[in-house]
Amino acid sequence: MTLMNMVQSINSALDIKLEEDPKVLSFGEDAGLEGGVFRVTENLQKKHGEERVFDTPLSEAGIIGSAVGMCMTGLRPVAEIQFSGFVYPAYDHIISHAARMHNRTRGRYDMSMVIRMPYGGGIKAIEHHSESMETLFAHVPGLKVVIPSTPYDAKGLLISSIESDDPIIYMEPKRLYRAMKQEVPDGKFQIDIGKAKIVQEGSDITVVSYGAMMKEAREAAILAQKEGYSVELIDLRTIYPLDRKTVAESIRKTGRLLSVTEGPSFSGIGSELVTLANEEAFLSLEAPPTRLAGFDTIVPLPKGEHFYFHTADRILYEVEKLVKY
Amino acid sequence: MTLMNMVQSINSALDIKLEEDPKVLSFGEDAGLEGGVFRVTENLQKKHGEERVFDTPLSEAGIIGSAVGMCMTGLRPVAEIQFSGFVYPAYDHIISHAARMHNRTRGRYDMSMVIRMPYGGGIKAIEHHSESMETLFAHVPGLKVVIPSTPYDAKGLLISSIESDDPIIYMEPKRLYRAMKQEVPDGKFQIDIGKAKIVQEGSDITVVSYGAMMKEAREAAILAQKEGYSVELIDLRTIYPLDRKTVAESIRKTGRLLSVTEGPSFSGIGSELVTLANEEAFLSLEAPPTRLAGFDTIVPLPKGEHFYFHTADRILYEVEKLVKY
Amino acid sequence: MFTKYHPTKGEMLQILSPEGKIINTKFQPEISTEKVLQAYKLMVYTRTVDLKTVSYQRQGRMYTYAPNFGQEASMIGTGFHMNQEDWLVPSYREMGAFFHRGVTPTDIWLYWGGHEDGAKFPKATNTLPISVPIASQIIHAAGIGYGLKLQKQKGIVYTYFGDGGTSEGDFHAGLNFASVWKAPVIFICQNNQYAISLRQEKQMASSNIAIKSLAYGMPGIQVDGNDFFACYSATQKAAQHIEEGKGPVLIEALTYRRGAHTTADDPSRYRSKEEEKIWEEKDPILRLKRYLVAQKLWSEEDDTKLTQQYEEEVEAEFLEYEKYPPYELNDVFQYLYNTMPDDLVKQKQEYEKYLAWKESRS
Amino acid sequence: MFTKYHPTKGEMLQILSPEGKIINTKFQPEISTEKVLQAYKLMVYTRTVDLKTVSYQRQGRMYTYAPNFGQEASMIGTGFHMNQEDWLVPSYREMGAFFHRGVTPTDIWLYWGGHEDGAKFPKATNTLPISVPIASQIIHAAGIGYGLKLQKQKGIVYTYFGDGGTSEGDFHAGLNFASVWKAPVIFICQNNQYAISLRQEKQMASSNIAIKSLAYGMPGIQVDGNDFFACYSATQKAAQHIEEGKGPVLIEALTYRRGAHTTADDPSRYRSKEEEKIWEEKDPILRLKRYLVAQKLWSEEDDTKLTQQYEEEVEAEFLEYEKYPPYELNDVFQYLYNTMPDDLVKQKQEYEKYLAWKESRS
Ligand SMILES: Cc1ncc(C[n+]2csc(CCOP(=O)(O)OP(=O)(O)O)c2C)c(N)n1
Ligand SMILES: Cc1ncc(C[n+]2csc(CCOP(=O)(O)OP(=O)(O)O)c2C)c(N)n1
Ligand SMILES: [Mg+2]
Ligand SMILES: [Mg+2]
Repeated sequence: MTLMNMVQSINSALDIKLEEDPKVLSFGEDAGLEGGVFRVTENLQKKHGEERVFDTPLSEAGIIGSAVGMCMTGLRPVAEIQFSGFVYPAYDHIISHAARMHNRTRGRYDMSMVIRMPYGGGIKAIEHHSESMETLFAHVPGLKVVIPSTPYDAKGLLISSIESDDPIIYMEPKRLYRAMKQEVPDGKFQIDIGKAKIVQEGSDITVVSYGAMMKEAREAAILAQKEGYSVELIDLRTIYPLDRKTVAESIRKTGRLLSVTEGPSFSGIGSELVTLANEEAFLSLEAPPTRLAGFDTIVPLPKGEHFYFHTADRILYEVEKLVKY
Repeated sequence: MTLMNMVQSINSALDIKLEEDPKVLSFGEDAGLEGGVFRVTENLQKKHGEERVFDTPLSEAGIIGSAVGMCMTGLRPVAEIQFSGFVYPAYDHIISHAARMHNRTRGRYDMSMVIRMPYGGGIKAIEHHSESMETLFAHVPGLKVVIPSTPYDAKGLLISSIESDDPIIYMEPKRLYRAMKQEVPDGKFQIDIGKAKIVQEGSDITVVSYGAMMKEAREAAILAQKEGYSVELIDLRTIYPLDRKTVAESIRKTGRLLSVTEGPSFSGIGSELVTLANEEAFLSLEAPPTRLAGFDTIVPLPKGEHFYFHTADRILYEVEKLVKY
Repeated sequence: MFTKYHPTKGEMLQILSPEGKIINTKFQPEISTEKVLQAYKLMVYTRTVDLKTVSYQRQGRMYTYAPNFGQEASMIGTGFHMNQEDWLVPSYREMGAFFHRGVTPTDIWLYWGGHEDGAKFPKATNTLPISVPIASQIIHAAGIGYGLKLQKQKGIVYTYFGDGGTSEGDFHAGLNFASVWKAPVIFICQNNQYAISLRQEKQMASSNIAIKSLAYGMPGIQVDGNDFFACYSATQKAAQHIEEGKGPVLIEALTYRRGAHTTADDPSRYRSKEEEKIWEEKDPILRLKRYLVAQKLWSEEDDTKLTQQYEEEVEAEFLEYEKYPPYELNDVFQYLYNTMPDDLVKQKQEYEKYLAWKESRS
Repeated sequence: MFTKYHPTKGEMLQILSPEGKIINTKFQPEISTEKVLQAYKLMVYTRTVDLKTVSYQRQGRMYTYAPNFGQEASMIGTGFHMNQEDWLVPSYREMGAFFHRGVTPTDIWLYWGGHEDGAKFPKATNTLPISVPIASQIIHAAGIGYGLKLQKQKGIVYTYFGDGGTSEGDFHAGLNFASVWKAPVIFICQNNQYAISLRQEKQMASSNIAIKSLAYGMPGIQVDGNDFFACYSATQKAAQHIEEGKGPVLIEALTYRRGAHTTADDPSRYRSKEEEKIWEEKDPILRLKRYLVAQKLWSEEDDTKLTQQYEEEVEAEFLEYEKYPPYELNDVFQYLYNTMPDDLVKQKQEYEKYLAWKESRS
């Protein structure tokens, strides 16, 4: 066990898999020599060589398109997109090929790739560096979408992702990269993809979140407790496939759902969670299952970003409304 | 008034706007000389000249990226993407620029463009020609998404779209291009963007749909009537911004919602509609607001596509379940 | 060869004249007579399948299909050079190259007949399925090339695309990545001069396509795409270049699609009968046949026999294909992921419930 | 000029040597002494603002900022040729070109200081905001060019991008569209030899960037990007070429980013002090100053005075900038659409309700 922040735990997961499996590669823009603009891949090139850990030319389509080809030769590429806001030039390769090749070839080719990308806001960055657009992947058949919220989970989930034969979109809440440290095993361990985690049990309301918003949600749960509301807090960890069972059981128990997500509201993951509540727990609902999502606006530049990102007290406000409904 | 199919009514809308406003352009792959692979732009080049109605080189990024530039010079480009399945190379320009330039420049540049694309299945086409991925646009702040279901609406909505100063994603249900004819005014008329249409009043259940699924929904409403269920049928026509008011009022009246959409289920427009029901009509709900959406799979090739697309009897089945709930 | 036919000079490599004469002995490829005959037969076979498939489509026994009539030398002249360990990364108009790898007409028909099983290729290895999003396969080729190089596996990647495909950003990224990586990839542009209705001059302002290689510091060459020998020869040289570790090569094979873009297309909207006539004279099969006949390696009689034999074989195979088992609900779901997620299990079950309900009412 | 310095020859246009001597009279641009002095002053002004902004960032008075120290000739030598009716379509490292158009340091600071108002440019016309997604602006430039041409408006589009930007598909599509359209666009690559940490050799395999023009049938030229005259001269020729209706041109200005990629970057991770030293010697401002001083058009004394004057001006303007009105909730919502949709009205109201609740509790 070592005290690690998320940058370190992701680095450790990559290091372990690069060490253990010669088929694993790690690459992206500035992800080799420099170790990535967030230093997530620091030292990996030195340790595992320039052929397996490398910088690519500046083309996201090139990065993901070539990862598709690499998978066909049996490799397990872990491709880094520098910021999730720059993934769109590669979007065609993700949606038209990575997500489809296995189905298209009736299982002949596994798209055994992980696409890592820092996402989300709160670091006072310029435009395109603060978005939380996981819905654009979760809505696409053929992908799996994983988002950790702690250093521990980040490592276990990334190892599982690299071992997955299906393509994984692995989104890293950049705001949490260095926000906290945690005891994380030095060696290999896994966390199942598709399994949510009940972070705190409670009886009045189910709060479901993931990624950077989990930090706020945890704080909100504490604030809520002080107000006398018992929150059951669930960290999805995997967005698709969604762990419907865990979430539904909780809602059936509490009768209330608040989802807390960062990205745009319209047709976001929050609306999927509300739908889940209706499909699986309609008769238990004591208040409208509710989403707290981002505005359907562009994320404001740093001077305005505090308006955009949910805070613990905003979550508390919503919890209170629902419990008092 | 002339009896027109949807291809003709869209052509007529383009013709009228090209005639009326020298700032309007129409272009795309094979959209000039050939008149488009579906002949939607037939004769427009002959009539309005090669400079305003033209073929572009084969690059969707080029098409939409240059449309962004054209808007800045005051033009009103109507860009055709040959099939919605090929829009992804342009996705970055849509999401990062078309949707954002107005906000980015604090209103200095209007993105007065329409991006037309045939979408959806049911024409026995090869891969990438059958998808219904409107969620990927509706979820993106800064865009408006319009989908007609009749020749009449197609014309009125397209004229409004071309006159809109905001960027419009205008998706054409290719399956309906020639599926029916309707009396359509020869001259100019408009249908407001953002307004749904109550196609049929009813009291037992609200069915909300749009695009190609409207045809099935209409048939289902007739089948339902025979079974004694009174369906209130709403055609959204605009996906974003959603006409929440019309939908909510209807649900409050009927107590039941079934949304019928073609594309993938997860976080789709159906889930947004279910959320709407919860947000706006929770206390009136007599059954779980429900979505009937596409499978979260790749649209099968023609031999299997009948499994994927909803039929009137599938809708009836869902209606019956909800009314009997 | 790459210096002599440097694309800035605007000269095209031609070895066999339209009359079937060798006009350029210097660059004749190393290929045995036997292999030339084999290739010729494959060209004839490919044309037979192509024309028959178009007619099946007209008879309503096949969905929309993209013919390749006229491009036989371009795809087979280049593709015939592939060895077992090589990779084929096609677009959708390389049927002859597919056959060379062991793909069968049944596979082809399954695909255009609307069944995913048409991408299984049970008899072919290292062969990618048809790629529909224009030019996207070019980057896959670069990635496969990297994979082979890294893992020290033998093999060259042959990737195909059209003249229209060169306009996509993916063309650019694919050639750039491969050139930086010195990946073992031959980029083959079947320049049939049209992208559906768009002529090459409106697609690009460069004098030819081969010249685009300069942007990637790789050799490029324009060859007569209706000349089997020119195609084969340039491919051979490209493969040598790669084997010497010098990285990828771009080949532009100038040809003509004699048929429609797809069976849904009407070429008379965008090109003239006269133009089609000119290219009929330059037909690649005719040309190679003239050569073989002149060399006494082949006769008109052999040709008639061969064509008839192929027609019968193909006909018989098509009847067999038409008995292919029906598509099942499970086929929609089972291959999306390695293990079916609960959501999909449930969606399938819901559908089955609906089917049962429907059944119960009828 | 485009023939003499054809990029296949690998020769770079240089007019002013690092010592400040004219070494190539043949291609000296037509520009008045007065204008050269103006340009020089703009270079010094740009550097002043740049260095000060870096220091404000260090003081915590500014968020992450992308300096342009060292690239003054490259951006001003080309951008100074812009007339009122021309268009600037920048990337993010063209501050000098921005200033030439009337953009103010306050605009720049607003942007890097995290406020959308930094893209309003109240004093500049035909000037696009900073474009963050690499190379995407290149296609916008092609579209603007088409718009100007179609509407018979005067004006040339000047678009900028980096060496890294040439790898994106958008570079390819932008140059291709512009060349097919013969659109009035000058494509200017500020080749500072690095894309963040990646050296040019790993970015591409072509011998230079100018040669990529051949893929689009347009002239391309590599110029010494630290030589104001070479930059200006090539731009002038490019503009002439366009005015003659011959379509777009690609200029590669070879330069060096002397500072960090952004204030968040540490160049010592990927380049040596020795290399930095070499480029210090080639500094564009130093070079032009040597020339001006040798020509008796300028003196060290003038220089000291000018720098001091600019420093004071900039300092004063920054203090003013810091009083900019605070960001309001409405700023998040009001500009997304021309008319705010109900959904946004509601989201804003919900937020206000929450604020009121929060207020009520404190
Ligand atoms: C990304 C993308 N855009 C558009 C299409 C529609 N489309 C299919 S074929 C074609 C033309 C291709 O021309 P070319 O590359 O020259 O190949 P050819 O068909 O001539 O062999 C187009 C535009 C597509 N398949 N993919
Ligand atoms: C599409 C996209 N991908 C990645 C990035 C992140 N990024 C910002 S600057 C940069 C390097 C750009 O290098 P170059 O084009 O040479 O311009 P320079 O910064 O040297 O001026 C990268 C990768 C981005 N902004 N956009
Ligand atoms: Mg073609
Ligand atoms: Mg650079």
